[in-house]
Amino acid sequence: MMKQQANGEIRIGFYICHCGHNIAAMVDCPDVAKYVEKLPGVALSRDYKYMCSDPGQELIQKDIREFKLNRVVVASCSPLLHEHTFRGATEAGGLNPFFFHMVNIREHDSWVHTDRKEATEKAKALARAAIERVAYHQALEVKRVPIHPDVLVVGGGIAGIHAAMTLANAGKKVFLVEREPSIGGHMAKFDKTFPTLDCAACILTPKMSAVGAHANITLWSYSEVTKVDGYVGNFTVTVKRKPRYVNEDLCTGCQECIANCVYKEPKFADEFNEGLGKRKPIYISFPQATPQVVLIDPEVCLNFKRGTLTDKCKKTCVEACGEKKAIDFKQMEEIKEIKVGTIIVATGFQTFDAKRIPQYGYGIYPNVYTSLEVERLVNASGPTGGEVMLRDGRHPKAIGIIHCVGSRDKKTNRWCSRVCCMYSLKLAHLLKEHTEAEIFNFYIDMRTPGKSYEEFYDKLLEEGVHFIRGRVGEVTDWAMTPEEEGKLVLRVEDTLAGFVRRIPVDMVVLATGLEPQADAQAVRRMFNMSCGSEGFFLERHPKLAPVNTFTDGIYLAGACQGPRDIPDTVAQAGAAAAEAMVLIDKGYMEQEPNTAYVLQEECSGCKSCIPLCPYTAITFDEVKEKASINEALCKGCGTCVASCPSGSIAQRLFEDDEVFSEIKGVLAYE
Amino acid sequence: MNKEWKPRIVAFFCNWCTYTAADLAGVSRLKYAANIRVIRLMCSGRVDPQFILDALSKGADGVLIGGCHPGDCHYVEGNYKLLRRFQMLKRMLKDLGIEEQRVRLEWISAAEGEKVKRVVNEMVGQVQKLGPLGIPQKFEEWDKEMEHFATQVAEKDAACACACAERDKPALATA
Amino acid sequence: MKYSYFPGCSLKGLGRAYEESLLPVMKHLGVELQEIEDWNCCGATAYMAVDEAKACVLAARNLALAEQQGDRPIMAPCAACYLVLNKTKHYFHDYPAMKDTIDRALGAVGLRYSGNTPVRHPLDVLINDVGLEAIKQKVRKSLKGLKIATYYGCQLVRPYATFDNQYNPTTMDRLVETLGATVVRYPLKTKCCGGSLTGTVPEAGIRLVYILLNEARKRGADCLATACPLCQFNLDAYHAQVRAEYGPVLVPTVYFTQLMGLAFGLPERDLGLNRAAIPFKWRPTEAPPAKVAAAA
Amino acid sequence: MSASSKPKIAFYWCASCGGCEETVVDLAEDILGVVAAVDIVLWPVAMDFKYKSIEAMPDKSITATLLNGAIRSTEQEEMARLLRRKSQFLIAYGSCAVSGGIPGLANQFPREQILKFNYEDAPTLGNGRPKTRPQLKFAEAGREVSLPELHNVVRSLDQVVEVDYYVPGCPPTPKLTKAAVTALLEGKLPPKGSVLAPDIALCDECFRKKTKPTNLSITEFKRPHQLLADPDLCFLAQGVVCMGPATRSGCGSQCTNGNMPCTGCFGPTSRVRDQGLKIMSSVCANVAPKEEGDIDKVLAGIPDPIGTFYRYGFAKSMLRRKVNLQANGK
Repeated sequence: MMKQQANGEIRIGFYICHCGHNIAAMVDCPDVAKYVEKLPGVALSRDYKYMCSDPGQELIQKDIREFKLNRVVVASCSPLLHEHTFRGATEAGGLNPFFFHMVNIREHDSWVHTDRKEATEKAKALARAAIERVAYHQALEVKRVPIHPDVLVVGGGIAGIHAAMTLANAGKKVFLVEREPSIGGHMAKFDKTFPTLDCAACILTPKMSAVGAHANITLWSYSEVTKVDGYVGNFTVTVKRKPRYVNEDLCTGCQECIANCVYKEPKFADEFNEGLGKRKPIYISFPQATPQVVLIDPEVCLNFKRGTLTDKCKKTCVEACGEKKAIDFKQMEEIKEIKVGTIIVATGFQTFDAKRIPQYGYGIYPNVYTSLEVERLVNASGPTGGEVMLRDGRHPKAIGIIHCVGSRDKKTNRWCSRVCCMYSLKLAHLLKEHTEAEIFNFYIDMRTPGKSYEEFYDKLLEEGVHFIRGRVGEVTDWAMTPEEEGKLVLRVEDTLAGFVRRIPVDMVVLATGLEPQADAQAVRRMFNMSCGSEGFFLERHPKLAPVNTFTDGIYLAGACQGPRDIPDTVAQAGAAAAEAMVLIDKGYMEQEPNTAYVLQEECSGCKSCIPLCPYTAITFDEVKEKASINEALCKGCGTCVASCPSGSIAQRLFEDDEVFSEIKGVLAYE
Repeated sequence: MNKEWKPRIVAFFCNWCTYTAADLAGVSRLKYAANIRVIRLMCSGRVDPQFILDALSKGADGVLIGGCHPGDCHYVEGNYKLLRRFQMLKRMLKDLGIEEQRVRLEWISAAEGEKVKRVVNEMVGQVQKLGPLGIPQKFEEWDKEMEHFATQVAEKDAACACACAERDKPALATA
Repeated sequence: MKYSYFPGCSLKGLGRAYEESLLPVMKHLGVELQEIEDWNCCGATAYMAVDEAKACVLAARNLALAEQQGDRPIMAPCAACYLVLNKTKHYFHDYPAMKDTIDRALGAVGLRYSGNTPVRHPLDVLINDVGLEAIKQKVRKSLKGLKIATYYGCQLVRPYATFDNQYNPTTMDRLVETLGATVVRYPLKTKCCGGSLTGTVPEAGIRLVYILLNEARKRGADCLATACPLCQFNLDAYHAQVRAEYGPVLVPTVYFTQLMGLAFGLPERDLGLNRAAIPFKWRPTEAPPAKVAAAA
Repeated sequence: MSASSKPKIAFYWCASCGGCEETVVDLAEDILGVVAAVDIVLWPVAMDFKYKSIEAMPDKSITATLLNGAIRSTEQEEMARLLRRKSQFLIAYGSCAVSGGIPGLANQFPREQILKFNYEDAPTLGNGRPKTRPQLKFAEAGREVSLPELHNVVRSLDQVVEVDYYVPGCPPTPKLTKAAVTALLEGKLPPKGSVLAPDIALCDECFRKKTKPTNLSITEFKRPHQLLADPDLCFLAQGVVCMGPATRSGCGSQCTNGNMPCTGCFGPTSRVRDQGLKIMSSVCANVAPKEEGDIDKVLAGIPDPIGTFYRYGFAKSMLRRKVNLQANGK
């Protein structure tokens, strides 16, 4: 009570927004306004079509002056959307912005209810709560957090590469951390890119080497972020650099060591080629790898025994390296700690594991391939030098491409992976080009939205590629006719022809969908982000904040936020870089003044609150023998406030009086 | 209890997960019972047990608390602090004669708009079954036993025409 | 390990060989089976199609009896019983209306079904409760050299894939491999055996039987192993018709339990092998490889 | 007693143990000062007065009444109302009058159950002798005597009549009492409705404060009889629930000095609406485990939360009483 009186005469202006029909259709806005008008402290009460529009905001400012308002309440959409807008208007009207309070009657009312009477009642109750509450509001100062100018980009795929380059070219210092030995991500594995069919390597590798060479970029490949502390503007990040057993600074990438390895022939499944090719224990992932540094796989290198050093090998690689002395079998994992102000998460996606759909026979029939394998197979620098040779050595005469493998499927992943239709068309084109085989596409719907995508589809139709509309039931080697003998038979209901067909082919390509990285949840926790129900990282707002996360200073780029193709990824990466620069160039970030503070006279120094603070913002002042809160560290969760046994800690914007008055308010309405 | 009675549920949602989930429910146009009144707090750790009982004593028939899933708290551990209080509060509510289903804690992530809908509808259903809690009315009933003297005194005062009637009225509300 | 045993009509009739081999094998593995007293028709086949509710009530009675006679999971070896009992359990949980019907019907005869008792298939029990290791221990005569096409039929994994993959079940494969046999890759594992079409629309039913047998033969299987009485019957009883239509394909069809019996070295006469129309002549070698190794 | 110009003071007791009366006596020689300074017009525990003579007094003619004990019977209610009318200042004296005190715990049970136990079931009742309850009315030879009736709800004084000041404590200390009386006599009173005790929690004056760790994380609760308490270490650090952090100071931390935890008799600070909930919130937030099951295990160490957190304040807590109890004694 005291506080409220201290605030002098309360003159509240109340505004309820129709939001066109969004609210007005379900809530009787004039009626609510009429109800609020009679509430204590309300000086004026209006309903208006679009409060967030300029005239709406000017209305608030005008009223503040004319009617001597000292509090403003707007009932419209979610505060997460427009609170800042109306605080701005309140401030422009000459009041402290925190004399404003917002009521959510759209997301929380008109959009989710079906009974106009009930929805209107609810709006009145929520409005009443705000009216009761706002009387207790205090004038507050916004807190400014300085922003450290350096940026961390996590993930060296096309998204991370583009974000890093954009920032670096703008003169920002960037740390680019990539888990694999080389940057490039999935794009580096592609042969050509749709719809233009320009080769992925040709457009990507220059960017990659540019990253490697850029003075403003510190590239840490074969490294992983293990810990993230701090908050916007001031993150402390721990990075684990895995041992390559090759000194990055000394290795020139001459690859003499590889040539001279005791293994004369490559023997081990080669990750970059999806296991279709072989590599040696000492290797470089692919010719244009960046950085151009070899590495040793201790699991198979003779000088190690399953990862542990034995020094049993002749070490011909070391001889070959000679004076450079780049090879270092004793190399240890390295832990780096860096300070950055903003972070761009571009950790990408993983492709759906085709084994999860056994009826398509991946892993059972050697001639069933995933799309990514085919990318390598048709790639001139791939394991077969671009010759499409099946695992059994034959050349395919007929090829079936199954769309939506692990997409649009309740049993696996429900979402559309967005790129499969287009890359299936691309692969169809390339395979036809390489093999002149009959090509069958099996699709549910063709989805080709995007600049000159549909045209590409038409082109394929003209090329004589077959399109069968129907979800393939199974891939089997069960032959019913002599023609089917020795072939893979796709059984499918042709939903256009309206009957079940058996189509024998030599090669099956599974257009596997995109899904969140296996460790997405762990990464999400580390960066304190949210995930959507399907497991991709959640943007702050699907339309208005697509690259922001719920944690200030952390942004999303690329397919880690949802399936998307290269053009969209690059665009989004640029947007994320721009968002980061907004903070860096501004130099500071304004933060909600919702921090907690100790009532110095009243605190008894019982210390109950101190262990509750996850940010160690509360310390015990040994001289005063009272708790004290470092508001720079306080994030404003209010846990200590709820726990202070003598009610001697308070939280700005969420004072006890304010919450209790809200409770009173929502229950007051009959 | 009048037939018109509808449960009133006061909800305390954390800003980062559950409040956002409720926004998502809105954006997705999911439909749920209108009996719920959401109060936004920054973190479920801010939920003071006083808020819960104050709501009940002011006429709420149920209280719903929503926070981030364990391990996902925007403030690291606020939700655990709440959970610990809540476990004890549940026992106290039992001793205080309040049915368990009236006060509910749910972890609802920013992506779980569906869950907001489910939980709210479930809870409204349960509380509807339980009927009104009506604590303010109980306070009045309990204090009826003092009317006898109250009126006697009032008469006396009327007689002695002393302006004490006002102050002698029994103080109903708990401070 | 104790289970309520629901044999169903088949195992007492056409599929007797299944029961005859199942019981000694389970006994041998220390699995106790308590036949449900006063059990009735599971509600399968035609009944399900005629009146779903009544079929479910029939099944529910068996479930209720089982619960009443002891808190044990139910073992239903016949694929049809297994499916209907499971289906009823699901319906009971998923459809309140069905639950009411069942409650009322059972209530009338003073029975109650909790909806909790699990319904298990022997394959499920063998793999997940007994365990392949324990089974391996019991092998006296390895089935080394025997090539088997494992055939699951339609009902074991559809629509409820409770213990195996719906599209590519492998429990029986792993089981017979444990017995020493070789599994031929058989893509028709879950294709239709003809079901009752063999009786009603022979030209369709027999063709399906032929496809299954012929594919097994082409893939060099010495026999088909099955876990369903109807499958076994169709694949065993119609060879004459198949021969007439498509020429001979003499592949015998046995129950996986019979193979286990042989591998465990149980007396043959207890395994109902004599009941098949197409006799299964293959026999494991007397001396178990383990012993040989020991001698050497 | 001749009518004098001295201010008139009344002491009265309702549902209380008599401890508060003791404190008045504990003023020791100071009491003489008080007696000299005032006319005691009512003090049943010490002298004989008649209800009628109080009733006969003009309204507001008593300067101040220090009333202790909760209001639990018709008689107490009647007296409270009478004294309210006759006094300029009505002071709730002691935990029972301030917040219901120990008697307030009766609000967990229906009146019927309480009466039945006390007059019929209690093991301490005389063996053999008929277990009878007192009748409220008894008439003989045309004369009728009646007994006060027990209320269903135990109330703090201010739940019955308006109260001017509060002197908390079970019992209040002589120091506080003297301070209150002096302030009264010298007319140096704080704003109406104030609690005449420091508005800061007990830890402030507790000598164990310095031994309280800043990283408290409770893994086990013990009740005072379950351990040999360390005479210097903060009780919460020993896993003993101490209400100190949620309780007003002013008692001189007598309990913690005497190696017993604070049980909260001085009530909450002005910033807290419900003392029990606040200490619960604080203590529970500080337990170690994170999983429901483990949390419950630790919290099981507090077998009677109501009796622990609401020992003196139940009648004044947010719910006042077990809410499913009827108004009619059942």
